[in-house]
Amino acid sequence: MSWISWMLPPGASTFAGDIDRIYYVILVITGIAFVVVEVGLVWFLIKYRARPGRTVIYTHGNNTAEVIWTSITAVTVVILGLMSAGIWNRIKGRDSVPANAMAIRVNVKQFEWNFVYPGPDGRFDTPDDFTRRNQLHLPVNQAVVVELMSEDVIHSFNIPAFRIKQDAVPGMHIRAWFQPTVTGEYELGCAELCGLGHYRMRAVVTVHSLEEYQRWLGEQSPTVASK
Amino acid sequence: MAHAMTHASVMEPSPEAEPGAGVYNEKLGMWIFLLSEIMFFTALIGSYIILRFAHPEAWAAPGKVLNIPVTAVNTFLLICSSVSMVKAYASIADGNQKMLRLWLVLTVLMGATFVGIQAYEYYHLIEKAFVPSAGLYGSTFYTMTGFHGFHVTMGVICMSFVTWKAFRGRYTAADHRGVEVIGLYWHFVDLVWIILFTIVYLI
Amino acid sequence: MATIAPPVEPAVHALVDDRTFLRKYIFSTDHKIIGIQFLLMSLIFLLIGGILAMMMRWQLGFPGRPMPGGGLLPETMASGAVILPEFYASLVTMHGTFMVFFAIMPLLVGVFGNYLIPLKIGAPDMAFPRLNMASFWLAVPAGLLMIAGFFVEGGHAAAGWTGYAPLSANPEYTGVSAGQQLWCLSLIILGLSSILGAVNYISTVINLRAPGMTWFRMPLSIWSLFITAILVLLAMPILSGALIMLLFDQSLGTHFFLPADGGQPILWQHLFWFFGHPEVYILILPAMGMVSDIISNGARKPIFGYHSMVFAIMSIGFLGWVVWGHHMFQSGMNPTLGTTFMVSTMLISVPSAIKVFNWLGTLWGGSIKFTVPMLHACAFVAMFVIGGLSGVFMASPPLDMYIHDTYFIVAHLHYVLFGGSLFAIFGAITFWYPKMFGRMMSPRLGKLHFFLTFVFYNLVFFPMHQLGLQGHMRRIYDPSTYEFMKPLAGLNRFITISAFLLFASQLLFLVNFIGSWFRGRKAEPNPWDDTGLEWTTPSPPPHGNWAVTPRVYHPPYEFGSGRTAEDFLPQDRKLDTPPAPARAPASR
Amino acid sequence: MEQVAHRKHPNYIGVFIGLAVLTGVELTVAFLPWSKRTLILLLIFLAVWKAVMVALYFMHLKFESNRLRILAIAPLPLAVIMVTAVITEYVW
Repeated sequence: MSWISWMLPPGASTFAGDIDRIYYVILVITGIAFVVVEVGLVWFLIKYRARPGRTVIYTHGNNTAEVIWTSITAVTVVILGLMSAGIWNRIKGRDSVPANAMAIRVNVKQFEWNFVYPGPDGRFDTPDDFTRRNQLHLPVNQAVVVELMSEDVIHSFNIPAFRIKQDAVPGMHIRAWFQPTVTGEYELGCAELCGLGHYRMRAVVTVHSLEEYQRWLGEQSPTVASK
Repeated sequence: MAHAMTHASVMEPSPEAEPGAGVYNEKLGMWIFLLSEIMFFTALIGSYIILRFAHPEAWAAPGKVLNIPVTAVNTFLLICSSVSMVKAYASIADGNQKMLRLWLVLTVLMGATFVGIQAYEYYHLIEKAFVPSAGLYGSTFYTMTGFHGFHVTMGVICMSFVTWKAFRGRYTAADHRGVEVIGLYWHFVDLVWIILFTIVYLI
Repeated sequence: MATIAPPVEPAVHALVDDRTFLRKYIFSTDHKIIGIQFLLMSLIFLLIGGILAMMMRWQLGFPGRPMPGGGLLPETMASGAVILPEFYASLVTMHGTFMVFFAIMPLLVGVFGNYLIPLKIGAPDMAFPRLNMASFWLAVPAGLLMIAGFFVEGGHAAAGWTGYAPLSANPEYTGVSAGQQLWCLSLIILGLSSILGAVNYISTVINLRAPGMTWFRMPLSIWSLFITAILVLLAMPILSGALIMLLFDQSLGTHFFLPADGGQPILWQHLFWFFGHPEVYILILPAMGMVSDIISNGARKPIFGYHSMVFAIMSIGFLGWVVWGHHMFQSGMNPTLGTTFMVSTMLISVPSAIKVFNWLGTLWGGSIKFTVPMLHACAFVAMFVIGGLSGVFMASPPLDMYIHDTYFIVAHLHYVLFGGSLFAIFGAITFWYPKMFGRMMSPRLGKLHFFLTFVFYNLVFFPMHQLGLQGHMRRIYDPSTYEFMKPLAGLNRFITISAFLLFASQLLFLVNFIGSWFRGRKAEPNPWDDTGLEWTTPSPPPHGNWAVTPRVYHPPYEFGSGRTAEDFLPQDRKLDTPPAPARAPASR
Repeated sequence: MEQVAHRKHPNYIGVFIGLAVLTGVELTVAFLPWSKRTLILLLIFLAVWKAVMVALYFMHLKFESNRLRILAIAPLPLAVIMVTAVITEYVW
């Protein structure tokens, strides 16, 4: 049963390294805590089960023990917190979007993703903009910033292979960036319940090599953003 | 409430129990309920503050839409009702039944008038097309003042009950828990209005 | 038992009970009857929530296949016995709503808050018995309104139990209008009911403790119910306020959460989770407290680190208010705020860890009797550890970005709410059943129910971690839509079959609960040899509990001190010998 | 505590006059041609002043035990936390 696994599926963006690393660190730490506590629990349950003639150790507690386990826990979570904070700021911090990131507008509505490319002039709201529905094409190794705008309810831009997830909130203009590292086809899904069609709000993400992406770009004709 | 009967004094906590808050149950209960009310108005007033920070342009300057003179009269009325309430409490603490009844009736009347004036205010605002669906301004205005008005109405109803009991001579200098407890609620509602008047009408 | 001189004999005669049937059992003001009323009501809702979960599991395990019995559902819910997507959204919503608001919360707070608080602190009843009755009789119409939602046009609320706006605020987006409004209305009424209950619990604990029952002589169950009541008192009105605004958005055309006219969808999330996170602790703190009582009793020794347990409950109660943003890391919230919430979230794992270690410390060196309540309590500790540790994963915002809204979250919350709260509830019901009904529940059926539940429960929810790690999203009607979820179909089917078996195992509890009521063995006065005050009155206790107010001389968990002939020292028994000097003083 | 207050009540009419005067001041201040920020701060200060007077005298908090006073203001920090945290969404 290969799916009973604590491994994450292969990642395909620059975030995967950091996020997978913190995942495995937490997995090991919580795994140790899990084993210690559960083994201790079972061991105590067996060792101290009621038997004739057993007298209990009458105690109301031990302050040293309290201090030890409180501080071990506190120190561990502080370390985890510090590790997470750094990664968090690189990924979603206020000024985290790289300056050279390629912008794509994502207009979301029930139940489709519309990806607006700026076209050859590199600017939005010009006649050469073109829109692709439920198909996102990206060049490999290029930082991309998606500008999420929802027309109706909250949706969530979620590409598991890229480890990216960001809600698109109506009335807000949210930017989220990532950088694919492996060419191929990936799936993008909506992660926030958005109505009865939530489950089929799927798009395909194709990551091209740079040449291929240029070729694909050349084939696209400008269209008026489909409404 | 059998336990209450055994108390040496009903206005003091029971000597049969561990020392608690140092006040009798009904008063403690009302205070605890008021804490809950604080959080309820936090949800409404807090949302108002947050929305106003997000979209300051959605609010008109004071006096442009809302009728401040009428509400100022209403505010004054509510303060008067608060003082008459506290005078009712002071009267019965001294054992003065007559003054208790007088002050309570005055309080009920002023509370009812407050609600009436608010209804009049709503009526004229709706005539001017200022309705709950009129943007954030209308939404927050009607929700906050409406729920305050609802609290005043509830207060008037409960106070009428207390007044009825007062006329039947149920309160004495030794036991006037009902008067004190409804008073706490009434002053709290007044206190909320003081805040609302400022942030809704004057800012 | 010979050494005790309980003042119960005069009590039975002194407390004349001439109430009519209606006043005694239906519109009763007696906290014990109200507790049992809450128990019956919430068990019914637990069953309803379970049935909804089974339908959901069928669709996930066998997507698109006709559900057995699905032909009974109307065309608006299932077409040809196949569940429709819109009905699936209602199932998701209502399973969560029923379980959180109408099953677990009343089971913990309504039932045990009512039943245990006066009995364990030595009070004749609640501070406000009539308010208590009002609290129950508000909860009933709230539940009926919630059920009524299934039968209105457009179907029931379908925006998730969190009711995220604008999905919930504008009927256009879900096609649900009346159902969503009933949902709001029902929860507002339930909120009022909970607040009235909380006012009662808090006043009772503060003002009605029997002489000698100082703050630090209160059992941990009472401490946790007290702190929980404070959380209910302050959190429910926030939800009520938010729901009122949501209801107005739907029905009066206001714009609090609708972005069209400047409303803020994210404000709903802030308000909801500002209520919602304390709510999470409302759903676990009483369980922790009652488990502490049961574990100390089952291990026959005092609870380890009583004072640090109390401070842990208090700090959870406070920190619970400042962590709500961790539900919103990916919501577009200010990222700096996200970092702040990460810090507080990490911190709140410290008191939880303290509690777990103290339970282990209590078991250490004990003489453990594996009664049914004790089995459930130990399972609670084992499962809560898993739920707590899996929480560390999503406390890390970057990692949360990957597992947010996946089945990892579903696994986590069920490990806390089912593996945690529900095991504690089963244990607590078995433990206090003799007090409530004067009869014992069958230990044999109880053990069978426990083992089956424990096994199938883990088979259902543990693999959900794996689903989540592979990226399986929550609230997905048909997982086969996505290529990357297709390999998970087998696992989904496995979970579904386990879930059916888990559900079937609960029938044993139902049989045991109802059967023991009529045919159970008559319980002796103190069947678990416990120290609590509740065991010093007859079972079930008379109206008024005690004729003579009990007097408390000892801390709550005096097991195995060797100062009495038995291995326990009831809190109200006066001893001539002074306590051993080594003992920690129990002062306030 | 009530028994002590039995003989001598606080000067309720004095408090009432204070509240009425402060309301008058508020109504004047609201229309002064000062900057919006000053006005808001001033008005909120006046409102809080009035609210505290009501709580202290009419609700007798001034004459209650410290335990009850702490109880009465316990939820205010939570309210402040909620509002300030959410406001940072809009004001960084």
